[in-house]
Amino acid sequence: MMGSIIWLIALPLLAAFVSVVAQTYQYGLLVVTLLMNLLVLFAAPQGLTIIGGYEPPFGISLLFDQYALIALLLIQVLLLLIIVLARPLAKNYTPVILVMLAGLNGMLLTNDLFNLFVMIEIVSIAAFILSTANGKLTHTFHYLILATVSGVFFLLGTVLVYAYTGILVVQGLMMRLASLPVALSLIPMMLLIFGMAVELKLVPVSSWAKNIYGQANLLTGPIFAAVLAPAFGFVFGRMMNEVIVLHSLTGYTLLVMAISTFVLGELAAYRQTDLLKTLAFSSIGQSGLAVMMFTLGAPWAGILLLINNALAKSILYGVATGVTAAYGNASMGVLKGVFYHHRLLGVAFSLASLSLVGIPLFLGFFAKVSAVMAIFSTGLIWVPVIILLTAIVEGAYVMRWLLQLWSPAFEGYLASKKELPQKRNVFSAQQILVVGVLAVILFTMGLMPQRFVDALQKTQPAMAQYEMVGQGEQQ
Amino acid sequence: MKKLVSLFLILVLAFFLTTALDQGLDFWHSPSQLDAFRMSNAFVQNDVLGEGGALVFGESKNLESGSANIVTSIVVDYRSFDTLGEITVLFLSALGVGLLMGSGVRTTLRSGFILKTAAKMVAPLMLLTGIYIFTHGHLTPGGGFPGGSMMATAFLLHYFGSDTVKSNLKPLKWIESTAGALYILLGLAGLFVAGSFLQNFLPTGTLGHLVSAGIIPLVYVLVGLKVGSEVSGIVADFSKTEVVS
Amino acid sequence: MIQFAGIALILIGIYGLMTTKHMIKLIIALNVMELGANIFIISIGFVAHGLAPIYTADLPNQAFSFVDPLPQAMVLTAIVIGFGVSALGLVVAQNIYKKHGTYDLSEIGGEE
Amino acid sequence: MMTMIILFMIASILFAYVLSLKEPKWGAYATLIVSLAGLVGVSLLRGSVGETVSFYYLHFTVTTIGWYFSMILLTVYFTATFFHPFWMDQLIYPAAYNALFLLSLAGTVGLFFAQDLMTLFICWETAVWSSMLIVQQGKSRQAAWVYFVMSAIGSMATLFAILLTIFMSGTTMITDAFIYFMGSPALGGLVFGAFILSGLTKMGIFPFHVWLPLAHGSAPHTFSPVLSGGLVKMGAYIAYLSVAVFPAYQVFGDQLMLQGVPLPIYALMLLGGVSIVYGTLRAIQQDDAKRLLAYSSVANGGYILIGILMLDQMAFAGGLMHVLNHAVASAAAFLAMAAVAKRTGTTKMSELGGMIHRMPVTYVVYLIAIISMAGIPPMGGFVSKWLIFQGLSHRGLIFLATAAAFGSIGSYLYVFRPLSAVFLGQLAPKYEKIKEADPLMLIGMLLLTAMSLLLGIVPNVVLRTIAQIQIELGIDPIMIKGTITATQNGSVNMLSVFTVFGFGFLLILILFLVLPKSRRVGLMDTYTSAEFIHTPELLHYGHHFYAPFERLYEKWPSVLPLYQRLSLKLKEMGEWAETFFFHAEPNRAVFWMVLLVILITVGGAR
Amino acid sequence: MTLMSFVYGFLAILGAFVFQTSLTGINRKVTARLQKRRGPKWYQQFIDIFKAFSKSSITHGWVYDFGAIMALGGIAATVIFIPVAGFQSFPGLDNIFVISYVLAVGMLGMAMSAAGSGNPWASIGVSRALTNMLAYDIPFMVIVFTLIYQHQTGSVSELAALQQGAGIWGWNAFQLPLGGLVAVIALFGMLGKKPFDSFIAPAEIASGPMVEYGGKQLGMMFTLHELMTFIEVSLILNLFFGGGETLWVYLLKYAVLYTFTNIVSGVMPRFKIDQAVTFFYKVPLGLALVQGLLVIFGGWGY
Repeated sequence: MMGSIIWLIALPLLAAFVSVVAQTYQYGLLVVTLLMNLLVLFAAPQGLTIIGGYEPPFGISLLFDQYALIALLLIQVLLLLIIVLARPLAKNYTPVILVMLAGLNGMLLTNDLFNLFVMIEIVSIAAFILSTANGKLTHTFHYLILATVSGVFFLLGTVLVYAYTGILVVQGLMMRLASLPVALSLIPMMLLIFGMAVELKLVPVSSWAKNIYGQANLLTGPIFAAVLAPAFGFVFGRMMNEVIVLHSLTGYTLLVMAISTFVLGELAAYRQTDLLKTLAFSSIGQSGLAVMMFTLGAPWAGILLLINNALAKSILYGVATGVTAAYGNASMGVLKGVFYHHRLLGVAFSLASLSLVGIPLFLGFFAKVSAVMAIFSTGLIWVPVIILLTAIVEGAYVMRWLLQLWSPAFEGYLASKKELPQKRNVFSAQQILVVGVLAVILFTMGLMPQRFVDALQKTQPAMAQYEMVGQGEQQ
Repeated sequence: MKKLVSLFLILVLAFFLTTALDQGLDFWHSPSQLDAFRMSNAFVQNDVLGEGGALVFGESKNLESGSANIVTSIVVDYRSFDTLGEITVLFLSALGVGLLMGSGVRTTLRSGFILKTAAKMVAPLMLLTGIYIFTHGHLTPGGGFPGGSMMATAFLLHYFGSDTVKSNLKPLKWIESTAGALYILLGLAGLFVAGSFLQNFLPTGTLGHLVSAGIIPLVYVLVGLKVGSEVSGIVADFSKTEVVS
Repeated sequence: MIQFAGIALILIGIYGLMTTKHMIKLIIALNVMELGANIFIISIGFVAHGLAPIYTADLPNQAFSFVDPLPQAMVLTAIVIGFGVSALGLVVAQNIYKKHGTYDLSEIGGEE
Repeated sequence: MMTMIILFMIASILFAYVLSLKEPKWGAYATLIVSLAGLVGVSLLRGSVGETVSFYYLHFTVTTIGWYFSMILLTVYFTATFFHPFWMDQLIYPAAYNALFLLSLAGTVGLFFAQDLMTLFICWETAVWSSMLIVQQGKSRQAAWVYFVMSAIGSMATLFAILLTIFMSGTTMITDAFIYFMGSPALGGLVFGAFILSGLTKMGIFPFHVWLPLAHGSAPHTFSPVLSGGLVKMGAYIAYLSVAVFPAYQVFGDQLMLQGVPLPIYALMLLGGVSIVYGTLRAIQQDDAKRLLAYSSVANGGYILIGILMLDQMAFAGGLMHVLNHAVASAAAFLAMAAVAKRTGTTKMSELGGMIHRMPVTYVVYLIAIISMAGIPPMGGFVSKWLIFQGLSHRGLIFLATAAAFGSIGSYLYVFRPLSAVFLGQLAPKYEKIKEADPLMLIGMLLLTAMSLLLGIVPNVVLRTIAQIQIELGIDPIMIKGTITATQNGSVNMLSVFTVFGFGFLLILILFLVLPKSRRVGLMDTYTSAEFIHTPELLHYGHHFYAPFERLYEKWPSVLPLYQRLSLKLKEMGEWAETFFFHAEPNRAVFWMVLLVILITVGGAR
Repeated sequence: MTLMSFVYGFLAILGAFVFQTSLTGINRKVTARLQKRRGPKWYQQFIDIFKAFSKSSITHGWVYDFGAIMALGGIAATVIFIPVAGFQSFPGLDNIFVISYVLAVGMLGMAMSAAGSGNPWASIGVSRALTNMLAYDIPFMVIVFTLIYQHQTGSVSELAALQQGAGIWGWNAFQLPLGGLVAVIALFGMLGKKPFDSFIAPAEIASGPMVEYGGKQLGMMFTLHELMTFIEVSLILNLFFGGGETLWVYLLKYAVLYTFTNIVSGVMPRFKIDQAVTFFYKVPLGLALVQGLLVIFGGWGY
């Protein structure tokens, strides 16, 4: 009973309802909830949890497998660290974060398509509210409109799936859908894909991310980039694996969308002169890469990419927004050489950058390698070429920033301490500790990829049915 | 130009969408029976657990769900978890509105005589209707959401009609919070008593009786209260105005 | 035929989303679209000569056909979610109006 | 032994970092001791060829070629560390410098001992990014960036090749994996081209050379020798792998053969030839001594590439030996420039002059280094160039031979520039007071000088190892008899050459001493053809030394603008994407979505 | 390598010096006759050199002297490597590349010494000399490569011996006429004869490597010049004109070849240094490449 996975949703919700009236203890409730969630995560047995006493496909159930475990663990840990990092800001939004947590957990656990829609909406609305913390309401509005439109698409898709198959349970839905004629399953699949495209930041509809991510603060930046983005990625992975049947048309459209997201996102990031905007476009690009992996039937690589990106972005956004807040501006000129004053932050930032770019000895490298290897097995040799070429661009801008942030010197001269910017207070010791913990996690994961990959390997049974582009048609 | 292009696109989409959907939808052609493969059949028959049979209003007892209104069965029992999500959405948007409007002060809207008088007369009636709707949600059309909305309307009428209520919305928060928490606790009770979250652990009684369908009426009462308080809160927040300083 | 109404409303909503820049109108378009979606969902459960899925005293035995109750339940949820989003959208729009004095996105200039 | 060396390196990196935090100078001495220990440790590995060791997911094995390359690298690293203690106060992150220095050392040595392809790549990239972070502590961030980007181009291509190889062959072992491509020349061509690209970028072969002058020219003075003498040689190792371990000659066996060289390999050799010519011409133009030496590295990279790609008895041996010779000579030259820069604060040739009167030992170091670099006997550089020439003329690769000849003669021009402009000529009054380089620095430099000389007189010491490598590869080894080095079409006895040279020198020395003693006059007291000179020190001739020759090609386009244009194009594309797809306007995004929906619906309806 | 080798080597240097210096003296007369002058005595060149040796001198620091010694020492050593009519003091050291690179030691020494004098005009001269070298050496090297490819040996004496026995048509100059032409043109450049003498520029220009020399250093430079001429002419002689079966044939051919260059240069104008480069890269390099391609791909000369 106490070890039921349902606590992951019930507890945050309960805490959220309570926190509205118990405002003094809000923040404590949030932290305690997250810690309890971690406990639950380790105590809960894997398997199907029934809600309401009705077996699937009739009732709603929660599917807690290795895949969900990885996703949930990542999210609980990152969220915990982020709210500690951004404590003053998080205090104002505690109930929202709690509800969002419940939504995220529900989204990753649920085994019912319509319930998934509800959970996605919860998370989206929480995200709207959180994004108002940036203080740019037009961007929130933009995000809101797009996300709602895609939500309607998702809803329609869900309903059509129900109309054709008569069930809504996620696990094994693909089997039923694949047996439908193409003319029937095409439109619901398209609607489901577009229903997720906005949150996944795929290219034609990723315009919201530029400003929401690009003007983030210490709270929203890490939450959006390191919690929401991987969560939606994981959900998409689940969908690709269990629900969505790709026809050659939808498959290639999705693939092209993912590739262009990756390429255009990184190209746009390449030209930015604002640190947060750069990171925003980088997030867009990385999301495209992960989607590409899931589309091509390489969930493993997708998971690794998501984890790497989440960990790296939590550090990058944490440091970048902190530094931006302290120095007043995220432009290259202002932030030049700031890491001279903030060595630990700089080291964490550098580690995260190197991992993001996929440089060896860090997690990102193994993610990238498994991505490319997985694509080879689909026979699409040109896709790795695109990935690696874009990785050059990615490396280029990340390194440019890294060099600028570390070195206070002017071009053509040796650095001297006279040119350093005035030192400002960025983080308290506690916050620096959090960043350090994140960096240590990232670094350790890169050090022992084998151990880590073994753990991931257990996700394999659940992710057994690799679906390739166009396979839906053959059936 | 933009409008023309958009119109053109919409027309193209309309044409192809209807043809595409037309190809395969059975329901498009007015079926006389619910498709056999749909899981709703089991809901209608209360047959999910395999113990259903012919349901007779006022006679069938101890059904798995026990609500005469099948939609209510689904909303509050079979798919109660969705409803929990749903009220969470509402809760969230109330929170959001509250946060965004947090800087405003209470409205100084002056209520007229007609409003004041009418509110005094109509509001209690509406409140009563609302309560009726959600308590009978498992028997008749309606339920927590319409009932709650009606209660909210009644409250708002009262709110606009009276000057004393405007200054204190704290009880709304309490109702909202308590109702939500109780819903979850009810679900957890199901977990502890019957083994799964939100399980209908009370005896379901006879189909069609007021005291039947186990926790369904309880949940609907909670939902009604919560929705009522939240919707009231949202509208009340909307009427706040900016502090002019 | 009701599903055509649903599709038409969805398309009208999308048309609105594609053309207008007025925030309130955008939200209205969104609502129209949602409404269309809801109607479409209801239509999925359509059964010719079907009845509302409620057991009543008038229907003592099973000689009847109910329409599909599940889409109706889903619509109930969808409506509430739509309400929540609209409320939030409106309050955001109102706040923007307070700040910029206009509801027109093109006058505010989204790029910053 | 191997495990101990790895563990020792890891521990020492941390140790050096912590120590440097306390006191940068101690950390600098620590790098000296650590690299010496590494040198000794690796030299002991000579006997244990074939020994393998796994460390986590990294797998290493001792090979002769790996040992040879690591010894070269460690020598360069070791000698460069002699300079470290004097540069700590110029760096703003001395601790990071010391740690990264050792990390890049570990990376390069690991590269040479890598047993599987993943280890190879991991070590490669580690060396690249750690050295990149060192370069940025020099004068230019732009340079470090360009270095990284160019390296990334190469390493991404190599990563592609490595992963494709692993995927196709199912093994990661370097020695086994490439055999797969014996049967498939098309795929083999792709892998070969992609794999060698990192080697090309690293060696600074023609279109990829742009990073080299920038990075070498503006890296910290203590690190330029390592970059030029050490890290560039990693590229040579990749070239070696892609022609000797990758069965390139067999895979391309049915391609068009040019004088026994398959077309793809010949094309690469031509690139090598182009870089020789290009590097030479550009080196002649430079005013900054370090940039000049960097361009000379480009040219010498061309020699090494051509030599290694020949994979025969002579040129291959020459290429491998040139790796060592150029490493030693280039490191010595850069170190000498570093010593000058330490005293004067500049490496611009037009601002220096007459240093020989203040820093004679440094001058000698530089002199020996350039003699070796230009391939003049009796220094090491001659032997390797001679072997390459012999190989080229044996095969009759006339265009490459032309390029090689041009680079060889051209090198006289550019190596003489710094010699003349920095060390000879008028001594500016502001440098009147400077002193000779510190003794510790001199030790490091003189070690390299001694090596250059030794390599020239008894090259067979090294050629014996190279012959061993050739035997392992199954090609005719270079013939060694006593002090005679013999090839199919010629032989040379360097000891005799040196003796004869010494004899001639002795003879003339005696003549000189016998003749009446000369009177010492000042440098400013020169023949001026009846002009009255007010400020003789301004008459130091160091600017545009080869003006008439430079004028012939000063209008030639440079390669860097092409890359800049590419970068701009990418930015433009980014801007384009931003306007179309990332424009903050809900209408537009909805429009795109509708368009895609139509696309799919229409496609589905069809 | 015996003691006798060194004695022979010393004698070779001495012989080369005496022979070439006499020849230079004679050619001064030849040139004078071309210009309708009488010219100095044939031994005037000896007188000049010994006079310089005996005069008092100045020095501009140790590198000035060291460079001069290195230059003359290097050149002297190179003379030892040159096979004369099949005779070598140190057999097996006559690889063409060894000779041409040992020659560079002397060049470098001279350049170093000149630049070390501190006189900017000397440096200008050095820069011209090196540029000139870059110009003439490339075509020459291309031809040398061709020869080595054709005969598969890099030994000068072997290359010379291979041409003997077939009469005058066995010479490489006639076997590979384009190559021979290139070699002769390159010889003009090597010797610093007109039209490629702008780096020495005797008499007219006040800049040149030698501008700062006087006394014994000048004497050494003169000696160096004679020895270098001997090496260069011998090289061309051995590679393209069959060397010599006997010493006397060798010396005769040598005298003819040297006098020929002198006569031709006597009626030539002078290239500016950049013109010289352009010329060498246009005409002789092109010819050399054509010759090389004909040999390698066309099978010419087999």
